[in-house]
Formats: sequence, C-alpha cells, structure tokens
Amino acid sequence: MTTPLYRQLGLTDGEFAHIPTLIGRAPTDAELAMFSLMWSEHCSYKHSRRLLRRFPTEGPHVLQGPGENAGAVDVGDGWAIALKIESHNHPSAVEPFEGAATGVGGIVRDILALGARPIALLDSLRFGSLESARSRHLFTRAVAGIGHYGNCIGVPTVGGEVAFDDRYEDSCLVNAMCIGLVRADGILRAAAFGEGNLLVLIGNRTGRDGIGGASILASAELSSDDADKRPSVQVSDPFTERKLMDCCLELAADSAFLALQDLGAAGLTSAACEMAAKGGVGLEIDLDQIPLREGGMAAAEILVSESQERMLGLVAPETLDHVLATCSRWELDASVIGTVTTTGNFTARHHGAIVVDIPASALTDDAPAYDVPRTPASAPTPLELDHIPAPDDLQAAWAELLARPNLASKRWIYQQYDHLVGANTIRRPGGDAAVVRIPGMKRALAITTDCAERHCELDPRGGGRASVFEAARNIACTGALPLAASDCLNFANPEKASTGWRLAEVIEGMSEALEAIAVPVVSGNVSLYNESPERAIYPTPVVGMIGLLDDAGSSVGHALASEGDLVIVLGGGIARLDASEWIGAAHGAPALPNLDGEAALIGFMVSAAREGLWCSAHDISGGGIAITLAESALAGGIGCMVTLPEDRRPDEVLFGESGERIVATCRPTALARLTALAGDVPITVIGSVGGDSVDVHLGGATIRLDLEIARVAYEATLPEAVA
Amino acid sequence: MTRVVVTVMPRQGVLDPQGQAVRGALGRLGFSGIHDVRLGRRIELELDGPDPLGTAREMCERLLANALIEDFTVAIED
Amino acid sequence: MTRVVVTVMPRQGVLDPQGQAVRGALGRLGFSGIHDVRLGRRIELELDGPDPLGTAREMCERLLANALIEDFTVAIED
Amino acid sequence: MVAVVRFPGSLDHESAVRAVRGVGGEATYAWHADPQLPDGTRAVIIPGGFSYGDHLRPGAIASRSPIMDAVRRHADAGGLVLGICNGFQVLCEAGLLPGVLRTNATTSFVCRQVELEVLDHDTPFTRELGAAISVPIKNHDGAWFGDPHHARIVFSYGPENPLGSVASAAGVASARGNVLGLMPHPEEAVDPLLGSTDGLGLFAALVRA
Ligand SMILES: Nc1ncnc2c1ncn2[C@@H]1O[C@H](COP(=O)(O)OP(=O)(O)O)[C@@H](O)[C@H]1O
Ligand SMILES: [Mg+2]
Repeated sequence: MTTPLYRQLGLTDGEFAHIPTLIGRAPTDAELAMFSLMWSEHCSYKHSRRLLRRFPTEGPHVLQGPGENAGAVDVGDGWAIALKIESHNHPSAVEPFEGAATGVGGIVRDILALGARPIALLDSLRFGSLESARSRHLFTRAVAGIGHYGNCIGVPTVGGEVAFDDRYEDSCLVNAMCIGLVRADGILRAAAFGEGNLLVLIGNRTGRDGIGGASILASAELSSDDADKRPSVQVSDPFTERKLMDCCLELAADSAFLALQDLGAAGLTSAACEMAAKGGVGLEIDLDQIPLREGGMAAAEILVSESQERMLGLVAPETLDHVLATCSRWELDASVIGTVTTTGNFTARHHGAIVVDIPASALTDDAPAYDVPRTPASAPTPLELDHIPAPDDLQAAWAELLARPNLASKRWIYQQYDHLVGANTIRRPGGDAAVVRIPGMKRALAITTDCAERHCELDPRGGGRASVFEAARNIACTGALPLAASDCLNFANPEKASTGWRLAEVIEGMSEALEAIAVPVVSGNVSLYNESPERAIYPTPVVGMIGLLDDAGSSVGHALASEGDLVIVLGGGIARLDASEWIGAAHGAPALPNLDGEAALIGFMVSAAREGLWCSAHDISGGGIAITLAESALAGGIGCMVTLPEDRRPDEVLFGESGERIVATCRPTALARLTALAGDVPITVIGSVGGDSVDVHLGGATIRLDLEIARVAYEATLPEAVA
Repeated sequence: MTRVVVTVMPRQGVLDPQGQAVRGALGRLGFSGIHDVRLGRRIELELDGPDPLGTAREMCERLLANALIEDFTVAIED
Repeated sequence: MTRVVVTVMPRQGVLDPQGQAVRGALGRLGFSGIHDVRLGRRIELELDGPDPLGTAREMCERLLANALIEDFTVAIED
Repeated sequence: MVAVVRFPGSLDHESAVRAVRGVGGEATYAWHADPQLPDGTRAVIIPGGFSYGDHLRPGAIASRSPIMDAVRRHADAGGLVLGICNGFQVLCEAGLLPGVLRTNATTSFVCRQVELEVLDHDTPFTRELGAAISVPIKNHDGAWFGDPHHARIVFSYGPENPLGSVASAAGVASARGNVLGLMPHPEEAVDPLLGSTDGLGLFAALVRA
C-alpha cells in the first residue's frame, strides 16, 4: 500500500482528519499542500510554541515583541533597532554556498519587512570536525556563500561565531542574524486591512524553487521522467535583493506601504495567510497575475514556491501608480496579485477557477500545538581530575590550545566578509562583541551571537543560562548595556523525550538569565530535527544580543593598551574544566551559572565603562584565562605579567571555564574608583601590561607565551585546515 | 596530451541571475529580439592519460560543476 | 529564432588566477597529468533577426568581452 | 558640487557623500539612467559597490549606462573623476583609465586594512596626502592588470601585494591626472572612530578643485 499524500507531506492522521472540521469539506490538492507547509514545524512551531511563551518578552523599550517578522526596540531620539536571528540549516547541508547565501537573504528580508534598513549581519555556524572532508566543504562553501550575499548587498557582516564538533557532522548549523534601523513611529507590520487595498508582489519571478515541503510535494506528484519539473535549489540573487532593499525603503519612507511582508518558508502561502490572519481579513489572490519564471506551473507550485528575493506589500489603490513607478525605476518586477476582502478567507484563482478557499486562520491560528514529551536525562557526573592526566608541559599545552580550530583566530572567515561597508563599524570582528555606530546618531550598538552548547548537553538549564550570560558579557565588555535578544533554538528531534526535556530546560535557563539582566527576547526562530540515525546535535540555543552605548566613542576594546596598566580579574566564577575546550567534549558537570553574580558583574562592567575607567576588557570563555590573556595581548601587540592563585590544579587554573569572569585592564589611578564601584563583585589585581610575551606565574613557575610564536599558532590554523 | 572542453551551464528551471543581468544590459544598449541569455562557464583542460573524457567527467562530478544547479558536457577539442 | 553560443576566454599570455586555482584544487583531489586549466565564459543567446552572428559579434565588442584580456568566438548552435 | 553616481547595486554612495560633506564640500547624487550630470558638477565620484551584481565582469554593465557618457564628457573637459573600488572597475571598463581589474590572486573576497604608498603627489587628488596612508580594502576583483610603463600608478600596496596587482598597483590615474581610480576605500578612512583619517586629504583636494 502506498503512503497517502498527506503523510508524505508530513501531516499526521489526526492533523489530516482535523482539516475538514475547519473548512467544512475535504481539502483540494492545493489546499492540502498549503496545510502541510503551514502546519509544518518550520511554520507553525507546533512542538515549541507553548514552551516559547516562557521567554520574557516585555520591557519599557520594546516596540515590537515576538510575532512579527522581527522584533524592535527603542534606542532613543525617535529611532528603533530591529533584530532577528534565523536558521538555514537544512538548505545549507544540501548546497552550502546557496543555502547559506539564501539564509542571509531571508533574514535581511525579515528586517526589511519592518521597513527597517539592514545595518549589520552576524553568522553563527556549527560544523563537524575539520578533519572531515565533508565538513571542510560545508564550512568553506557556507562562509563563501554568506560573504557573497552580505558583501553584494552592502550590509556589513560584523561578527559571528563558529565551532567544530563531531556532533554536527551530519547536521551542520547555519544561523544568520540581522540588525536594522527604522523610525520608531514608522515600523511596518504585516497585518492586512482595508477592503479593496491591493497586494503587490515585488522582486524576482516565481519558479519551482523549494527545498522543504515543495520538493516532497513534487516527488509525490511527479513521475521520475518529469525531472525538469522538480523543484530546484534556490539560487541566491543578492543584486536583486539590494534593489529590493533600496526600492522598499524608498517606498516605506514615502509611507507607500500599509503593510509589508517577506516571502520565506512556504512562500506566498505563508506570507499572504499571515497577513490575512493578523488583520482578521480575507485575501483574494489571482495566481495568473504572478510573474513566472517557468511555464506550466500548477497552482500548488505557485502557492508554495520558495523563490527568493520577493516581498509582498499592501498598497492603497491611490498609491499604486507611485509604487509601480518606483519599482520600475529600480528595474524590479512588480504586479498586483490580489485584494483585501472582508470574508476572512484566503481565496486563490488560477486560470479562472477557484482553487483555494479557506479561512486564513485555519492555516495559522488553528495550527496544531503539542506538548513535547519530557524525560529528564540523568544528572551529569563531575570530572574526576584524578583520572585526567595533567599536561607536563603547560607552555606547550597553551600554544596547542590556542591553535585548536574552536579557539584559533577566525580571521580566515571574517576577512572574506565586508565588515566595514556603511562606514559605521567601530569595533571590527576579532574581539568580544562588534560595535556599530547607529547611522546618524551619537549612540552605538554592541552586537554578538553566542551559545554554550556543550554545557547545554550536560545540563540544559545551566547551559541555557550560560548561553545568555556569555552573550551579555560580550556586550558588557564593550561597555554597552545589554538591551534585547533574539534566539535561534537548534535542537534534535523534539518528539524524543530526552530532547523535549532539554528544549524545555534550555528555555527555562535562558529565561531565568534574561530576567536576571532584564533583557527581553523580541524575536527568534526554532530549528528542530537536526539529527541523523547516527547522531544528534548538541542542544544549540544561539543567543543573538544587542546592547546600547550612549557614546559611540566610548566603547571598550579587548586589546591590551599601554605598559603599566593593571590587569584585573572581575567576577566570582571558578575555573573548572567540566565542558571546557581543554577537555574538548561534553564531559563533566559544569557549575550552574549564578544569576545574581552574573547580573552584578555585567552591571559593574557597564557602570565603570560609563565613567571611562577601562582600558580593555575581554571575558573569560573558551580556553580559560590563558586564552583570554593571549587574545588580548595579540590584539594589542603587547604582553603582560600576571600571577595566578595556586588553589587548583594548574591546567584548571589556566584553561578552566565557567562564566562570570572578565579580564579587564585599567590605569593604576583608576583602581580606587573601581574598587568603590565594584560592590559585591570580586575584583583581583593579577598583574600588569608590558613586554612581548604573556608571563603567568603559577606555583613558583613561570609559564610564558611568546607573542610572535603565539601569533603564528593562532593565525595559521584555519587557513591550513582548509587549504 | 588531449584538450578537453568542459561546458557548465545553469540547469533548466534554476534561476540564472547573471543571464538576467546581461540580458537587461544588452536591451539597454539597444539590442532587440533577445529571447534568452544564459551564462555559464567554459573550462579548457589539457590532460595526459588514457581516458581524458572520462577524467574530465569525473572532474566535473567532483569539482567543476555543481550537480544540484548545473549541467555539464565534456568534449574533445580538435 | 537562432541560438548563438559565445565563448569568451582569457587571452593567451594573460594570467588566469581562477584557472590556476582550479588546477590546484584538482591536483589536491588526486587528479594528475593536468597541463593546463583555463577558465572562461559560455554565453548562450537566443536571438531573432536577420544576422544573429553579426549581432552576437557586436554584442561581444560592446559588452560581452573585454578586448584587453579576453578573446571571443561566436557560433550558431544547431 | 560633487556628484556621486548611483547605479543599481551601488553600496558606498552614502559613505562617499559623508566624506565630502565632512570636509565642508557639497554632494549630490547622479542617477545612472540620466544623460546629464547635475548642474554645477565640479567633480564626480563613482562609489564602491556591486553595480549590476558584478555580473559578467565587475563594472562592465555600469560602464555602459547613460550617465557614463556624461562622465566621459566631464573628464574630457578636464573635470575631476574619482572611482573607488567598483568605481575604479567602472572607469577601466569605460576606457577612462588604463587596464582592468581582475580576480584577486587569493580568488576570494579580501576585507582588511592596508598601508598604501603614495607614488604620485602630482595629481589634483593627492597633493595633500602623506607618503603613506592606511585605508581598508574590500573586494573580490581588485588585481589591477595593465601596462605599468604606460600607466600613471598613483598608489601601490606597501611591501606586500595582497591582491596580486601588476606592479603592486592600488590606484591609477589618467595621463592628465584628472581621472583617478583606486581599489582601497579612502571614504572609510575619514573618521578617527573608524580607525583612520588618512583619506581626508583626498576629499579635501576634491572639494577644493
Ligand atoms: N563565523 C564568523 N563570522 C564572523 N565573525 C566571526 C565568526 N566566528 C568568529 N568571528 C569573530 O571572531 C571573534 C571571536 O569569536 P569567538 O571566539 O566566538 O568570541 P567570543 O568567545 O567572545 O564569543 C569575534 O569577534 C567574532 O565576531
Ligand atoms: Mg567573548
């Protein structure tokens, strides 16, 4: 017996049975295709929707919380910042260059949909070990694709992160984040309204592009000799995207759009249904008006095509001529494809016949939602250091650690990204958070993405907290006050009870941390089922965060500055090797991040920065204090001498992680004021800046990292690994 | 030594932004009657060995063409 | 409607870094006996009009090829 | 008045305008489809970006647009024309500057700060510049290829030749010196916040011309 079409499309028996109760009859094929995509995990968040309600989403400066194409926060003087992070994992695994490139294109259009001008991009990447040829291919091509798209549309890619681990060998992660600038009173929403208003489709023509649902649909419907009708991989067209940006922003500035929506997953179906459902109106669409790239496309194909570089604008009839003329000046196709009705139904005509006529809300609001099964994993076992040999040559271990792909310089990546276009990048990639001046303002934003995936694997609640705090510390190290977050929850199959539990726990931990530092989540994305029969990814909740600096000129960098500056460790974190880079795998029982301690550390960092007391700051993360000191010294081209306490095993002291610690430097004259400001935050002077090596005195011995040798170890890894 | 010519073209149905851009430019230069422009690559290889065509085909499969979005042909040039 | 194939290749004597990069990559994939790799463009035009070859040649001169570094040929595809 | 030409896919036009205004000059945009430069244009900047997506060859499609006829007339009359990055590519493709920009020897996009040697201070653009300036490069096709003996090479990369240009050239002027193209971005080196102000002199000269 052949599997029924609805199951091949991913609908369960129960979901399929529910459709007639919503629309009063059996669905047509086109309608079934629409239901299957709109009720997919990707569009409906059916396994995560209930859990996501836990996130704190409110704050005095939130102008747009989750639910629109992107979130937005007030940054003063009438301006707002839009932000959103999103995954393009599966398409990137199929075709890394185009998959990653179109991922960038998609997130940029989400920001554009608010009427915001994209001003910065970041990328968060996970691949299998660089020893695997497949992972090298995915990594190098994904980086090339991200660079190609971002460079060509003129939005600087100012930061990101990458990690390599066998757990991502079968399911790589490609997440992209975009930040945009918009007038606070000019934020566009996606809700359609006003009977007779027109839907205008702008941008690329519609072809048989699609990877997810659309291809299943086609393979179910097409015989093998119809190969040329198979959906094709989406090919990126950044040139058209740039024109789309210029054109839509010009029209938004003219108040020509009543609403704006990008076409992403599930294409027109999703875009139009969401506009209708949000506005509580109906839409009547004429598929014959959609410019097609190929002949003979079926109604269902047009409805779910995922052709890129398309936007859907809602326009009043009297503004139409202006909109069409502007599109034509930008050499972009634009067509009126439908009108707003009062029926509440999504109606589509094709060749004169009605092929779809269903309540728009049936596809959106009535989508299923499930509780994930939750079975706690057993508690992690602490590392038994007695069974882990200590390195006998700490100096060699230090250099080796610095050269590991997860810790080595990421210059090979960001040198392929235009991180300067727009002339607003104040702190370039290579430090903690990037700092970007808000165009036209005295203020600047600090931006970062971070995730503590090994910690999440061992203790999801603690790892959720750690991911948020790592992002917040990176922001705070620049002197910026953490302001808002977006998140991308990359997980394995949530229908497995251990994954469901991890998802819930991570969200709980992230929420606790976000509440502790009063940072709301204003947007996000979920990517589930990142597993193969052989392996599942670590829980990877990537946190994208922005922070605000009142004075763009006051940001703090991570480079050691001048001879004689004091080197200080701030915060109460205790170095531990559990889940560390030094151990190199998810082993041990990392400490639960302390909510009050982290919040106090971040608060202290920022308030001292406001008084201009820091010469540099860099948080302690992967590789421990040894790597933090090495990076700051390399960036500054000057060394330091420090003495570390002998209270633990030397490799723990040097390479231990844990969060809640920052290495900062200050002028000796600032120390008294810092001590007064620190309150409950422990601060310890450990040494001073100077020399051309990093010298660590530990238990009577001196461990030395020569900067010139370190630089070679640090810079050579990635170029050599991919050569 | 054999000279093998490889041509790699975007597959039918796959977006060809380059071809579209060139087509637009030719139109603006005043050329008319252009139905379609498709842009691809031509790779000329000089190869030693017993089976140059087979080698070139394998090169296409492993590096020169991206089977998901491109079609290729190989031919011996005389 | 006539289908004209334009090929544009780097001129002899002009360094072809992309070709060299491809050659290096092929070598790293284990292919041997590669004497030379040259990378160029293939442009397929579908044209109306009385003199498609002449038109294509003019298109090359005015846009499709840069005479400083590239040679072109035009041919009718059957 | 400095006219900054805008093509579909231009990216650095706003930075160019900001750089001109930053040294007290006036700037306006010129649209690629217009046959004339704006009234009162004294100097033209063709900014960086990916005009027409860099399809076919970088700068090739833009160099054939209507505004370029006006730019050519402006240059022939001795007016100043500055092409930055993609603008340099456009000027070479238009035949206003010798040579052509080819794919970087790295065959990748390269974004980094570089040191430039100023080899020719005798152009209207370079009189106020020091012997060496620090500016960013960010391009994929920035290797100048041409005859170094018959070209006026104005800027060269310091000891290294990061993109593989002939004669390590980073910028080239016309024989008369009134048309200049360079791959690096002086308009992104006009603000201490962004790390360098070495590009200011170039815009100051342009505005005073
Ligand atoms: N994929 C990437 N794209 C762009 N920049 C990156 C990428 N990976 C790392 N970087 C940059 O390299 C620097 C170091 O990254 P990382 O080690 O993740 O920093 P941290 O530990 O402070 O989060 C940061 O400035 C980051 O923005
Ligand atoms: Mg950091």
